Amino acid sequence: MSSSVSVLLFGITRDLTGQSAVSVPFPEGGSVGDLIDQLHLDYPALASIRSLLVAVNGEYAESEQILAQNDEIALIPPVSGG
Amino acid sequence: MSSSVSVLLFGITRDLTGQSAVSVPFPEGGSVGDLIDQLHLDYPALASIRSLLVAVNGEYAESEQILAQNDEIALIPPVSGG
Amino acid sequence: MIAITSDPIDVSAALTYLQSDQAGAIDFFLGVVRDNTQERPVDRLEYEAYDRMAISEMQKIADEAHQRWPILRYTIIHRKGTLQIGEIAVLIGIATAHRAASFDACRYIIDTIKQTVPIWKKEVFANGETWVNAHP
Amino acid sequence: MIAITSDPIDVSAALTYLQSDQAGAIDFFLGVVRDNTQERPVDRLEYEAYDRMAISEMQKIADEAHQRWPILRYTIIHRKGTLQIGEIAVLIGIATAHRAASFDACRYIIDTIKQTVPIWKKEVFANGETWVNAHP
Repeated sequence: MSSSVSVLLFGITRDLTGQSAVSVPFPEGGSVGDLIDQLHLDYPALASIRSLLVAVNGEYAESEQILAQNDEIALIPPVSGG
Repeated sequence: MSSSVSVLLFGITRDLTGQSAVSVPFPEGGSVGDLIDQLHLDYPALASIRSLLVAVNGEYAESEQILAQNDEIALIPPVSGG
Repeated sequence: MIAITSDPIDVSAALTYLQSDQAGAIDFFLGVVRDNTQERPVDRLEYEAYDRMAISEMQKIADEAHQRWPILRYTIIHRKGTLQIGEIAVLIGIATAHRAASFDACRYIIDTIKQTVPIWKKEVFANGETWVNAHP
Repeated sequence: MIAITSDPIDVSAALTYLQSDQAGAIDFFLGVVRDNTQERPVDRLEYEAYDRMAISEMQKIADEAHQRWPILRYTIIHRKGTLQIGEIAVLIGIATAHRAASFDACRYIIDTIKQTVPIWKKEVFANGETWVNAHP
């Protein structure tokens, strides 16, 4: 069974996709790593970014973490605050 | 031949002597070290201070420095600014 | 006190907030928009934040600093939106009893903010723009 | 800019003075009158300066800092007279292009001021007073 997740985009990821959030087709039980792979397929331009982390519900997530459909998911390109 | 020099006093040296400047009998050609010795004779209470430096014309002076009568001389007890 | 704001950062208000009778030392760090980056003239900066997470990451940093140093009060304020040359992008203020801790904590916080807090800076030049750190 | 003043120290004016288009970092250190010293309650402080020499010694420190770090602008302001709890006794502000130098220079200056500048602090307690550092 397949569904989708919504992913918030900031900074360069927003510029590269032209969107501040994208909906990604995504199997239930998939991991953060799976999501990154799917995003790279759907948006090949993301490969130009130096590193790409994922936050789940406002916390940095490891690539093994399993996603749930109501998680708040965000792509975190290299930060540059301060 | 003997004369005197005027010495500016600050902080604890002013409190111990009760004066903001003192005139000290002092031989021409005397050094900073000689002045300190004379001051300790005239004001024994100065011995209670942890250290006592002398400034001549606004600069820290070594004890060998020879004093001239129109020098601006100041006693510098331990500083505590900031 | 931790905040992300679109308004100019008010240093006097931050100072008032930090003062307490026990404070003997206050260190303020201000990150300011300068007119060049690696000698290329900058027109302005645009800051973007993932607000919710930026606040919680800054809180983690403040909590860690609190554990390491005896901080009486602190404030961390990060600006977002468009900033012109000379404007304050970030203010960190640390009040402690003695000075060494105020310097150490302030420096730790700004160094760590730059590593972990989801805020992004775009440098806008006369002929182009760059998201800082984004590319290899 | 180096000053000794009997008036309250104006942090906003110092900030305005420090700003320049090249500045990316400003570190401010404020020494503040706290309500105790080694847990003994302090009523107020009284600062006294040998003004002429204090200015020239602070200038030497600033010149040395200028040699060691790429400082864009600096300000050192020391208060004298009677100060109440919470008042600012000394302000050091350093503007640089990058942050490490602003912290390092600011800290060097306050550390060195405490060693060489002829300014004296008397702590006034409910039942007595002490010139700080004066006795063994």
